[in-house]
Amino acid sequence: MPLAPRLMKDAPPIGRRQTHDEYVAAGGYDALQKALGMKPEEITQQVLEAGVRGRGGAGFPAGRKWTFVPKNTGKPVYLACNADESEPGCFKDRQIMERVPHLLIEGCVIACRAIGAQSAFIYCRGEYPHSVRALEEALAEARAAGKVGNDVLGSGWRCDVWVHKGAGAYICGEETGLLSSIEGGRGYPRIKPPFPAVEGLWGCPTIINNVETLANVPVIVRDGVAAFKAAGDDDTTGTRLVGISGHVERPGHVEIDPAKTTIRELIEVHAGGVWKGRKLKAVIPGGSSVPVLPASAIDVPFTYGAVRNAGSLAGAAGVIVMDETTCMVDALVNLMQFYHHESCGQCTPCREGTGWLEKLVTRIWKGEGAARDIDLLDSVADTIGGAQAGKTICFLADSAVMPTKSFLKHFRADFVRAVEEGGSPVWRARAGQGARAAAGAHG
Amino acid sequence: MADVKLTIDGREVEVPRGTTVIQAARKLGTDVPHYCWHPGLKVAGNCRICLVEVEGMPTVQISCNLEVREGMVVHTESAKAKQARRDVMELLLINHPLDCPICDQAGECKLQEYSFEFGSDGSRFQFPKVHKPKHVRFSEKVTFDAERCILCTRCVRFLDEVAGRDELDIVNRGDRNEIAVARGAELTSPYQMNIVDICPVGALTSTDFRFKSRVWFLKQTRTVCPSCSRGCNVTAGARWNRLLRLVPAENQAVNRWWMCDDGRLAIGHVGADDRLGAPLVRKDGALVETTWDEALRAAADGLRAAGANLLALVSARLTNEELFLARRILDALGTPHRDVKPRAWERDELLRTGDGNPNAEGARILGIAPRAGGRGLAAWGGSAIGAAFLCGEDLDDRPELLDALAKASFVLVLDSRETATVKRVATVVLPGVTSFEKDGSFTNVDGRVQRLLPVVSAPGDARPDWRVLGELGALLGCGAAPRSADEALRALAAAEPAFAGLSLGRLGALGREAAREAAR
Amino acid sequence: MAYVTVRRRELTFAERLYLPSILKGMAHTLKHFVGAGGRAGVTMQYPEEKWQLPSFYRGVPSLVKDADGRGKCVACSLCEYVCPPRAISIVPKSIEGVVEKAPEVFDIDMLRCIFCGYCEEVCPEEAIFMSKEYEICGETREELVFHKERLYEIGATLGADAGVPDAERKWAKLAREQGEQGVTGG
Amino acid sequence: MNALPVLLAETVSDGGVWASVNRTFVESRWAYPLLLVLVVGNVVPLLVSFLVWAERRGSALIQDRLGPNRVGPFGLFQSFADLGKFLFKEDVTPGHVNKVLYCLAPAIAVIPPLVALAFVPYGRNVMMADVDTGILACFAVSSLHVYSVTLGGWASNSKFPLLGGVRATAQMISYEIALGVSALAVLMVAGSLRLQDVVLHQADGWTVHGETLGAWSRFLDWNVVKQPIGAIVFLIAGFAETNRHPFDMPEAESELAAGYHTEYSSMKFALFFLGEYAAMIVVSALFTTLYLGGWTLFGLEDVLADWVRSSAPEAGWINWAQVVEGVLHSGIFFTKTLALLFVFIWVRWTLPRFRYDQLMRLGWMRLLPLSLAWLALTAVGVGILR
Repeated sequence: MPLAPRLMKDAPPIGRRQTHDEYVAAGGYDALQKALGMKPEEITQQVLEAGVRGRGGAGFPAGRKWTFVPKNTGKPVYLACNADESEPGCFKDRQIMERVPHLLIEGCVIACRAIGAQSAFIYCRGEYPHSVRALEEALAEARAAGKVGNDVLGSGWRCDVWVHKGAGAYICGEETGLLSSIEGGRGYPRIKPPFPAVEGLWGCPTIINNVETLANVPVIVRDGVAAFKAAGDDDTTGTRLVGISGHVERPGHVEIDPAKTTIRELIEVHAGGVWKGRKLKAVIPGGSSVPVLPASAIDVPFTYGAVRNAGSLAGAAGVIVMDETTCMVDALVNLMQFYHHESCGQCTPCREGTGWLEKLVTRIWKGEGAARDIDLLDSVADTIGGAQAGKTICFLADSAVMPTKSFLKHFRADFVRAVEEGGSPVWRARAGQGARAAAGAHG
Repeated sequence: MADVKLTIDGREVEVPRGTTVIQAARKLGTDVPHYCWHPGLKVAGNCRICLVEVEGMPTVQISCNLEVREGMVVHTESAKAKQARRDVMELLLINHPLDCPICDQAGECKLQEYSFEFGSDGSRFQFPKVHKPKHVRFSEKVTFDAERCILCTRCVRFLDEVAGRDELDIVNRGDRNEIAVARGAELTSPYQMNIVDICPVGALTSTDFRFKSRVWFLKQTRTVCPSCSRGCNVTAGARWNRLLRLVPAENQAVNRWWMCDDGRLAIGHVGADDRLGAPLVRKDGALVETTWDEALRAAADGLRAAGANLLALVSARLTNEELFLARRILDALGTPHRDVKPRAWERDELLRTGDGNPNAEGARILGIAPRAGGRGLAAWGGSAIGAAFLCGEDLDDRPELLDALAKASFVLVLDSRETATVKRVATVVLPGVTSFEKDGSFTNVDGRVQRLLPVVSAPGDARPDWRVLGELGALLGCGAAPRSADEALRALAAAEPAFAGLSLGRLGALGREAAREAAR
Repeated sequence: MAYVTVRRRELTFAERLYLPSILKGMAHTLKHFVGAGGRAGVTMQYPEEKWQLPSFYRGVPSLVKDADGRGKCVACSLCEYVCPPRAISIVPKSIEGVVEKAPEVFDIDMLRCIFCGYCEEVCPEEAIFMSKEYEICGETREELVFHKERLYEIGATLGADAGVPDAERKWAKLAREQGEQGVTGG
Repeated sequence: MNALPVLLAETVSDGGVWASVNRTFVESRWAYPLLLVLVVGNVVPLLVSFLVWAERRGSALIQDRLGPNRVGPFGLFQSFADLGKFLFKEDVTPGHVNKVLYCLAPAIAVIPPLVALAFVPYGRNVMMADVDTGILACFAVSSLHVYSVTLGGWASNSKFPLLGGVRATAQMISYEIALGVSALAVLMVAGSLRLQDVVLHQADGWTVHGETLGAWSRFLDWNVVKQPIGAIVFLIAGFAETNRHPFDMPEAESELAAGYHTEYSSMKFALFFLGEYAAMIVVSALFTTLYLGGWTLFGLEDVLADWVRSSAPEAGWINWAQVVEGVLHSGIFFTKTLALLFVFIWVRWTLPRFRYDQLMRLGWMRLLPLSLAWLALTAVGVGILR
């Protein structure tokens, strides 16, 4: 066990929330007290030095982002916490919100202090009622304890935190889509520039950070930069919360030192290995939007740079494991249905393209496709986007393209087999059942 | 702000800081393909067709939202930009119904144009297209076809940003997205038909113009809307010598890109059944057709006999030239009794001025108002009327004045329609034409003199009012009749300092300011 | 060598007399006259016998219906636009159903028509076909302006039995797809 | 003159004033010719209509077509349909023409050929006017035909008809000389201007120095044998006279629209048409008379007539023997004429048209010298053989 957990170090077991008192007893809100004694620039500087990168997936250094807030615009500044953890395979933010919500609240308040905001919105996923409840209860406690509200810790500084419940759209996890949603509009991502740090909520400077990112802020302020950087490497500082799901013996989450933990260790040590003693086939390391890695490519540490070099992205650290029995066509159909369903429909390539991808994959899946459909799928994916395309406002189209391209790159044989054998195994089994059922109805 | 120098397709251009690349390209005459971008609306950046390649940037960029930077090197026609555009075009078309044969937009459809320019001749999409509701009535005026819609949101943004009403919205998600009348709202904006114009495809069509004619058959003429004193520039479309539609023409000094629905739809009078096609004189109580010579002679005799006692009502719907020629006649007769009939029109903040006379300003500059001792229109009802001249005007809405006029010995009416006034009180009727059938100019509420051009030809033997007034003036000895509206305007320019130096040619497409101060 | 003088052959006396040639010619025509020299009877007895029209034959342009008996023309006016002698005039109308538009008036002035087939070629709906009909006559000019009904009547003979491809059946296809996708309204 | 007037008289033998008038008339020398005039005057147009049909059918066969075959059996009544058409077509008289001459021209086209046929002997007793100077009268009358062409072209007051008319006039006058000169040679041989004499001369065998040769010489007695060159010249000139191919310069369509009758339509045009065919009949009839032995057939005509006569019924109120003889002779005559007419048609659909200068050169520089030379030769021959 190489790591002492930081974020989750005092976390109660799953199903229970750490109360305000428990949190304070464990040293909670000390960081806030400390921060109130610092100049905002000093806090920002600390976060900048800590090098904490955005945990939402993009990995943009949080401190850098904070410095983008223009000074003296006369407009209020807002903080938005992205708690819309809707990436398939990700469930790490949930652990923080449901088990150590005060950590997040403290992080929000400190961040507000740093960027000069007095309001923070935690945009929580609508499908997370437990998280919402935990946050709201914790907020009530914090407000009662004077940690949040008109007079934070008696400093006379006002800072409030609000929980905003989403309505179930994946796209609202995109930072500008999230802003639109908070404003009450359609969850359409916005074009950049202007960047939200300049023009965000209601046209005012707004900083958007992921739950885990903000949860790291009290840790940095409390323990100092050096202690924070003890975990991770220069590329990825601090610990990472990783969710592991799929064909493993013990799915769940774990806080790791990304520099010292490889993906293989995540699966074999932390998740108890591939289930049923089967062999590993593929891993999606960062949530469904990132390229898939074949079993041969997983002996890399879980840092941003290492995973990128391996051909994928650490993303939001949702590791999805697939065993040797998995037909990758089945997996891709699932993903494409998701992205087609979740495309907001604003940009042409994504609106039209995700549907096309789904239809094409489904055709191959059902065995109605021809060999040329596999090439067409690849080509259509290129038409829609890709990491270097920039054809859409947000990354949803690219999120659909990246798995498609990587699935075809690494597991083309599965697709060829589906074409040749009249559909994927799952489809054939299902169709066979249907045929038997039909036959049974007649017999 | 300081200017920024950048290179677009190898040509340098200097534009103010804050300009977007698409605008800079337009300055060079390069029209980067675009759907959602409209110069009069905020940038939405969702159609993704205006992609360009910028040196030093790894990905293609939408030019509509890309601000210029010093030294930027932009390629709109590079292989990468073209490929990106082609890709977007392909995706735009996969679920488009391609029902151009029944789509009114065909012929002025951006989708068609770009498809023709750089689209593919086939499709790689072999699935049933996504179907959405068709011919949805958004309102009495606008019909919507969701399948043709490319979700550029120009309509939504127009209503929101220009018309100031959140009446349209987008519903559903992804490729099932549809524009819809927002829940709880109705599409009632008096400017709603502009969304038909700015819709780059055939999703929004005018219920009025629907299926009337393919646009490529239309004879398109740029002229001025006669419905209010704003003088919105319009492009009139005519076929079979029938005026079929008006659409706004861009004029930043007047109406920018827009016009109101009421003005747009007020074209029924041009092809009305009651148009006058021949001069009439009253004989034994009934109006009978006659020749122009006879009618003009009768009109001149009547006017001469009335002399200074003539009551004249000159319409501010006449052109500057006609008002000038009418004034010339009234001056020759020496009558001080001259007035303009006011015409109410709803007023708003955007374009509508509240004055339904398109040339009210011209009439004001030319001083069509009671002279000292003259009776204005308000005073017509009181005492007996001996003779009257209704120049381009009727009094159908003023029955009490009609009663008074009915007792007059001579009433000359110059009008384009057989109004109740004509039927009841006219002694001599000279058939004029509508503003869509003649040359001339209006002076709008801001003193801008704008040119009218004939769109259709007048019915029967009706003549442009300037010609009638010119010939009538010649009979009354006030100078030769002008041979063209331009000649009349030159005469006006020589006589009135406010119009000095103007001719129809010099007005150009966008009009010119009259010297307002001189007139005041 | 701008030109070459070709010497004419000197004619013999008999040739100069022409009579042998004349007699030869007369013998030839006589042979045909008695039926020995040619293919007497190639003349077709027109109203009774009719020409086997080639597949590319262009007769009267006509409007066709799909297999469900629905007129295919949607009054897009492309034929009107492309028609070189301006023989076609169309007034569209709005109709109920999955296809919104149809011709109210569809006239082809057969006195103007030059049978070029451009209308057939340009038609995006495959609604207009050059029929095999070529017997056109009338006593007045008006009679030779073929109206919609007449054009559909001529075109009807070009239906499924005449091999005009109509696998599409636009109305049926659109209605089916809309039903499958649960599209309502409009 | 013969039994027929008597026979006719018997048919109107019953009393009354009119009867006596009729009898007087019937017995007069006018009745029989008038009857013939009636017959011929109707038969010739009929023949024309048949000719037109024959021409069209013949040309069709030569060209491997069928020709008119709709109206009546084999399309025989096509000409009548055409006639109906001509009658009911709009008769356009252009505004710029000389109306009197314009209307006169088609009439002149028809009348001379019809009159000329009056002098032709159709049988021993079948002729309208047995004129002593028959051949001269015939030529005199038929020469008037040229006026129709001249006037038609001139009165039309239009350039193509005028050119066509002038060309036709020049052509007809030119070839008339050759025609006349070759006919002169025949007259020399026959020693008479009377056409019946010319015919009979060809039927009695050769006479050399007043001595009649044997019956075999009857077979060589036709002038076509005795006057081969003359016959050819006459035939060629006859083609030219009637404006037939290959000499149809006057109406050469490709050069002059339709020549002198361009401005004519309807029945007036039909009259020109009729005139042309009537002229063909005249030329054929004359050629038959002058060169092909007229109504004779090497004496066989008499043998046949006798045989028929013997089996004919007793002379009742109709003298059948006379009738049969007349019909037989006429039949022989018309068979020859029709054969010639066929040649006319045949040539038309075989030979190409002359160029105008070729036509003139042929007329003046070939045919005229040839016919003159032949005349001289004939004179010598006649002198020697007499």
